[in-house]
Amino acid sequence: MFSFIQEHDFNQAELYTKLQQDAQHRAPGNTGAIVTFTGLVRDFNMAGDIDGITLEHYPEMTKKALDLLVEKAVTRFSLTSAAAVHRVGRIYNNEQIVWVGCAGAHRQEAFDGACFLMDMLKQSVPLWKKEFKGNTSKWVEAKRSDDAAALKWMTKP
Amino acid sequence: MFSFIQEHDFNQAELYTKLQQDAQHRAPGNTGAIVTFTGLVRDFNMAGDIDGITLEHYPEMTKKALDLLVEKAVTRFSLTSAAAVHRVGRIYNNEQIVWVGCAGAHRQEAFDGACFLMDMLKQSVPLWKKEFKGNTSKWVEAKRSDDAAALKWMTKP
Amino acid sequence: MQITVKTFAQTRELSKTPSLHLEIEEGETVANVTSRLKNMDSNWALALEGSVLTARNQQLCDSKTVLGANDELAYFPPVTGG
Amino acid sequence: MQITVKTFAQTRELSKTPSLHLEIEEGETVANVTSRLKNMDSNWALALEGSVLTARNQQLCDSKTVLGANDELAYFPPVTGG
Repeated sequence: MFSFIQEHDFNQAELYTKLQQDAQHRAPGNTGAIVTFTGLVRDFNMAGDIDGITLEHYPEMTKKALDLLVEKAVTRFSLTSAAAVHRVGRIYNNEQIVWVGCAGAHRQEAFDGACFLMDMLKQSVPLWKKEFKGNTSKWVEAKRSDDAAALKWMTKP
Repeated sequence: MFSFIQEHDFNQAELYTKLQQDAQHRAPGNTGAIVTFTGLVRDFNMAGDIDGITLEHYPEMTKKALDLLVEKAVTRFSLTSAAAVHRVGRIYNNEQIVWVGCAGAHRQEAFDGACFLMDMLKQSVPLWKKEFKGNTSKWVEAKRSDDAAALKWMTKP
Repeated sequence: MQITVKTFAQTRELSKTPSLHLEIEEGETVANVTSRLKNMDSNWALALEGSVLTARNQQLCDSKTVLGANDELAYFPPVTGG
Repeated sequence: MQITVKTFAQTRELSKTPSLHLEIEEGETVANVTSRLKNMDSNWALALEGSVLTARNQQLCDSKTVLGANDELAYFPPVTGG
């Protein structure tokens, strides 16, 4: 289990290896499934054509909130390990923003864990996106579909 | 879009990069989400403690079936790319068996595509697992839960 | 006309016949061929009992599928990859 | 006793106050502090209108939460990470 909040880019392959090693350490021979999610900046977002995004956060809270989420995912889905990494600061088109990974005994748990982490992250981790193009920028509005996605996990048994 | 059936191990990082490049080539700047799934052999399977598995397949059909699945996933979930790799032959505990990856504009499509590929693969690609321990071996029975998982995609609109 | 029959996994082990060539009549279905094979010997009878899938020319098919010259018909148990 | 108020994103820009120290009474809730801030000036009134989330000591909280000495109370819009 690990989480990072960082300005610099991350390496998907390194994070995957780190997750797999952690799962093997925590529950030797019991990982049958690993699911990863990587989020990237698209050229064309809510406001149309953009150059990239700036991510503001609440430094004292972000890391705590992310650690708590990772812990919750491991407990709720009986995972062998889970992890989340989120970038902050200025991020250009096609760059990576976020990575989550879940390792578990079976595929459904690993898939559910990774979906859960992404849905809840969009609800409870203090990060805010501003899209920029040239010298103008605009805050991204929270989506109702993200509320619905998170609510799904709160009402599920 | 690509698929491989192979005896030798695969490298998750290389496949991830290949998928991302293919997505970028097919739909420049439109990939916002990449989901990957890796399946591994667990120490303890259906028959209890094992040394590994042997995967038999129907060589003339396996590649066709896998290609067809990848195409279906891309069409059904409007993905920017998808891929699947499956090993055959003898595979020892903790080794990798299968990898699928889906790239799409949004996270839900990428998650659904990867789930779909795994669920349908377990239903329509001619691969059979035999677990071995020492000199004894035993065919793995198809699971009802896998039938249910695949059925879900057939009845969904 | 002639078809090729192939078997895999448990079906192959039980039938003791990984592959064979079979003469069929115009318009014969998978179901016809299956019942002929079942009547061949007790190995085939056992191999084709219960849930066995079929593929015609490497595509999953059902028992009503009509076979043609040089078709490849495969019998195998429910798949367990992934 | 004293608390620290922090703001982020649109809430920070609208309030024009990234951070301030505030004297509060024993037993005051988040709701009390929110209405005091809203009455301070039009920037705060605008900043705290609509859906604004609150966190006490870096944990999401609701308006009924009671504040204590040296607490950090943060106001911010719905989050948009991921």
